[in-house]
Amino acid sequence: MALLDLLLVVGIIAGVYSLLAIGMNIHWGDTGLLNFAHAAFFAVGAYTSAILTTPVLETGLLAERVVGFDLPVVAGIAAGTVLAAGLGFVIATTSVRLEGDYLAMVTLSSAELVRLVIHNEAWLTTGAQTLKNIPRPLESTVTTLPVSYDLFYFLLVWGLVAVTYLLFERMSSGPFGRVLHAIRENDDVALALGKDVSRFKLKSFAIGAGVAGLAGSLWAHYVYAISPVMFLPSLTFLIWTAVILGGAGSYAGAILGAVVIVVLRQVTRFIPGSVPFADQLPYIRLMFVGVVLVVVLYYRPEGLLGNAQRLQAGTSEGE
Amino acid sequence: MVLDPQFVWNGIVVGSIISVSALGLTLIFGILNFINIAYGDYMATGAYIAFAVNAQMGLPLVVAIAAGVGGMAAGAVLVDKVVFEHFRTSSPVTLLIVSIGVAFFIRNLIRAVWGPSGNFYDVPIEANPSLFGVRYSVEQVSIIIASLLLLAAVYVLLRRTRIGIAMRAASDDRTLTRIRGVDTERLVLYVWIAGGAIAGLGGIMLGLDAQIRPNMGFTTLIPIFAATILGGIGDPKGAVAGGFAIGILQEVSVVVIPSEYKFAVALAALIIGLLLRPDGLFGEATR
Amino acid sequence: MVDGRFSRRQVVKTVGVGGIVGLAGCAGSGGSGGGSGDGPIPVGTLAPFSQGLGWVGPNAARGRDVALQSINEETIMGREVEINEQDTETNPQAAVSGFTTLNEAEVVAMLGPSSSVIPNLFQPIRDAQLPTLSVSAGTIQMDDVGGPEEYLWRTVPSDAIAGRAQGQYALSQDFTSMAVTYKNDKGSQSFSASVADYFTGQGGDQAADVPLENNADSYRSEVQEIIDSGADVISMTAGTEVSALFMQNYIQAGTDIPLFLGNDVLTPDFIERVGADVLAESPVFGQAPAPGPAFDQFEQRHRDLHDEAPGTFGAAGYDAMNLIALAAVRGGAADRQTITQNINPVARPDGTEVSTFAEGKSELEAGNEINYQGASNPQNFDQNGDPVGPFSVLEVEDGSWVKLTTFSADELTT
Amino acid sequence: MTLLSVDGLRKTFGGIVAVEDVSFDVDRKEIVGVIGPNGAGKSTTFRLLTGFHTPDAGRVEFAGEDVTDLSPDARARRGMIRTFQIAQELTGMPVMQNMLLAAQGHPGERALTSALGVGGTDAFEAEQRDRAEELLKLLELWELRDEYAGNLSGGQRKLLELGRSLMADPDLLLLDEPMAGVNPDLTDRLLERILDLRDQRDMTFLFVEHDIDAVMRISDTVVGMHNGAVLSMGSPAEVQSDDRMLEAYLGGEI
Repeated sequence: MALLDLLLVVGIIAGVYSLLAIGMNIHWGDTGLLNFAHAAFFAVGAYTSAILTTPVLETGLLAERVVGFDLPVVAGIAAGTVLAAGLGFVIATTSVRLEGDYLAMVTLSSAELVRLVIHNEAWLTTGAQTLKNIPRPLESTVTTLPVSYDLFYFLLVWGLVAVTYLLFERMSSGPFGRVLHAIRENDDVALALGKDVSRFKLKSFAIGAGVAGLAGSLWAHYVYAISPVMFLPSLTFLIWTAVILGGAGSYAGAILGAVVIVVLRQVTRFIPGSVPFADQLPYIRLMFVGVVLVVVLYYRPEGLLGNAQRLQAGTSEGE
Repeated sequence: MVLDPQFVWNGIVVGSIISVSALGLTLIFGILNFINIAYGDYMATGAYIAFAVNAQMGLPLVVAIAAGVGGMAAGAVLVDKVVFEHFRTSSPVTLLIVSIGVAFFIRNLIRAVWGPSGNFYDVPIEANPSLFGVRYSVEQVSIIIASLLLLAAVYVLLRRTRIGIAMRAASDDRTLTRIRGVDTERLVLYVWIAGGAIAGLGGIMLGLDAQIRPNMGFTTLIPIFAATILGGIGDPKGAVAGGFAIGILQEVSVVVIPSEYKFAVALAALIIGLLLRPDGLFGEATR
Repeated sequence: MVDGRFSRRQVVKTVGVGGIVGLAGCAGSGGSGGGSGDGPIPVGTLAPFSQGLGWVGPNAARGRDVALQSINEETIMGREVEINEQDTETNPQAAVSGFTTLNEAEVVAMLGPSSSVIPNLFQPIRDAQLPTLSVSAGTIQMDDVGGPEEYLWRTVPSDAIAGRAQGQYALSQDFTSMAVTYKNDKGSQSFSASVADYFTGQGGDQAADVPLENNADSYRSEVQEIIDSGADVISMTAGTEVSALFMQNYIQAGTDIPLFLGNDVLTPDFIERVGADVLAESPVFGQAPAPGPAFDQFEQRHRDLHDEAPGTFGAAGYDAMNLIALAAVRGGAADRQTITQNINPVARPDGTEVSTFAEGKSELEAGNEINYQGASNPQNFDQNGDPVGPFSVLEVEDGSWVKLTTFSADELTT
Repeated sequence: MTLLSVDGLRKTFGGIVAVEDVSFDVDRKEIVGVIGPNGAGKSTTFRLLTGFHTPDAGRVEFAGEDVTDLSPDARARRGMIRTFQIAQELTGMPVMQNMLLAAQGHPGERALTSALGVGGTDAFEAEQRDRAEELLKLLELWELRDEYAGNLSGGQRKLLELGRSLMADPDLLLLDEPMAGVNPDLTDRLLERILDLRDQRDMTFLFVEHDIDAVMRISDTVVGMHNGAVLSMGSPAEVQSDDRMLEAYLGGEI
């Protein structure tokens, strides 16, 4: 039983990461946009949903949050998704015309600004203190059923992953995705063929950010409590690794990459404390992430499930 | 509210550190044409090598600084040989992502070797002397002098030496230099040596003025990028001016905005700078 | 540091060897823990071993291992304790998977996590009915949570009590205007808010409220801001890293405004970092739970085992481990329910006072009740599982923290 | 009837005048060739016409509408489609996808309709596939429809780019050195194709070209440029016999 519980928890985390990776894949894999603000979209989804679905808490000296709405969880999740998409839209509006690596710097900075605001505007977010008592959806109903809550949530998260996957896969292989791919390949061609490139980039950014927001909401409603330390830039980089590992441009790859990353993290938890360098394990694990990123980019730039032919096309002859 | 001159002095010190660091970053960018996210971790590595020599082995600080600067110059070349060299033909964006992997590796290697918490150099902590109501420390004065000397040296290097002139030419147009017969691979080597050494020095300065932490470089990266971009990326002169501007703005900002938003100054400067003046303060950027 | 870690590992390793035999016995038993069988008793440690609070876990674990050494010599009903250590990375996501991993490993009790992640675990701990003793969470968010019904205790006192000690001492020195500055994180905010609340509640003035951003390169501007505020005393709360940098900037600023430090830095490590001489010369004070009756012998054994003095939360880790083991002995079974029901009985008054596992075990086996007197604290839990004990105000003298005065538990709770 | 009207275009880069007072008109169904030696301002003019540069002064009118400040994509949507000097096929997309991308007014290019496949997306897509099939067969690229465009030969890319432009069903096709790097055999076929298109589809052409022979063979009007200004304009014969043009070429080439 307990092992099943563990698998479910790991599965839920993997599902949430998969959603993040799906969002990142429409940015990078489909549109070629460097987004380093993913942690911020995740945070906005989580905080929006948490603030909307909790009442104002009177807890004395700390947590002087004066905003809270006690709305149903569904409303919170919907709002979290929409607001994250909105933030994606705003960030993109300012910077979508910038060249790739500049966009990276602006998005990274924007994400840090968002985190700074969450950290310091305690009236809204409880600040550095943990925003707690976040309700779990349908908890009272599920407890009357013969399934554990984790199983219910696992199915909920992976159901949403499946729906999102199907929608994004269709979007990517349809005419909309075709324009995104054209932008990824060459902005000027898309422009010359009458595509409003900025608009498509904005949409791509907002849609991907929205999915990250959905992931944030789902996570917040599972873990009871959230705090700003959950949304550091390293989360963004981890999702990047997942997308590159799985294969940029492939949604199945994005999901696989996220699952691999989460499972690897979990597996290393079983390493007993007696092995050499066990104290350094958390750091060795992250060093390993760095190595994976570089090695994949060198030996298998298309990732596990990406399209190698696409990457190679045109490279042999050059311009 | 009256502006305490102490804030301005603090800003000049921070500005010196940012300027030096931004200079190294911009040199690397000029030649290799990608944003090296691992640069902050180069800084930290330089600082830690010096820490090992100074505080752990007990050698004088001067020796430690030389070791940190030299060690990081060698380190930058090593990283290039092991990693970046294999991506020479990749797009700037791929290189940026590669550098994230490098950054992850270096930062956590530092944590594994020296532990996650902060350290100080073996420098006595004492009350600073004051002049006209402004307190200054010997380290701070040394930092400012060292940064000015370095900036002057780099200026001379770029203007007067053959290799420097080649660097500038390459930074303006890499293919052109290749056509004219400059050995770009050798140029790349020199740039990593110079960039690594400057990163190491920047890290040591930061460690001297503040604290040596594994993520010290990464957290300073945004002000450094802000300075580089404000100054026009790839433009050494602009990077220095941008560095002082960001440093002073950041420290003085506590007079008007809550100090918890001090970091936002660099973030905002970066965003606004990119949007309004993508070509930098002096408008002679390469792109 | 490196030496100390190594020896800790050795202890765990020796235990681990004995553990292999028992693994089969643990598997297959119900959800309430591997209490049956003759194999080692699995006990979890869920603490930050990396990232922001990465120093907390190792400190507490070293203290725990001091207790573990004698527990495994004496044994709990013939069984040893085997530790399963999980890193929270100071991050709720890692904490949740770490907790689930421990639950899956069927640990019978857990030395608990820090303030930053504990709200994520209130409910999971209740659901798993896994007795948890936090060894570092001082947050006042936990003041009204805990006790056997919630399977939750802590072996460090609430910040509310510590804040009172600092506030009372400041008032007793006739300070009227206090600047409050703190690392801008959960734990430090909690402590700082308690100090300020008590100080202003007793008629003092709050001159400034200056958060210290983590990862800053200097706090000079913040120090200057505080000096400019005209406060006659500063209350500064942060972990070792931020405190050390703040102290450096404070000393460099050459100010003579007295400075109170938070709980977390009253360690030899901090003195070593900042320098014994400067700390002795500067008007710097701190307060800490007056060491429990067992502190001296704990400290000596800690030095013997690890070649270093205990760090912050070391004694709390020691106490938590002893309490878990004693509860199992008193209840006669090493399972979650038994331990939960027996923590309060072995910790609270009425009973022979004991301060080591060996003493406690022999008293219990003789059929006597015990009252464990800890190293960090007497560990007399209130109804919310919080320890109540005296607090001392200290200053640095000859390279170590020396007691100036002590406030009794009564003075601090009424 | 004038389709494109260019009036007094001027563009400077960092104080250097690239184009000065360029004016000419293009009538419907006309084929206009712009020639001139290196640095004559052909490419800048081309970029000003297609919206990839904005002029410092002057005016561009298309079908009676002022398009001077419109973005490239907005001009394209009005029926001005351009090609690139070096064929910009989208290497990582199959030939067919390159073609379909050019379809104008695709209802499926909205995110939601694309994801859900509603709003007539599928019908429109099928229709466009038929058109693309017809064009690809005409250009002898049909067999390669599923090949990544990056794997095509240079000539095939050129044809693909032309085909892609035709998918957009332009009123005015702006060709940037369409003959560059093309073998004589293919040049002939391209020229034929252009004449056919003009006659059968009522299309108008403006092209910038180095290959003077090609220009002279099919253009109705030739615009000769030198040093950023229009030096000579008229029928191919007139421009060819203009001494100033000869001088410009000789001066430029030596």
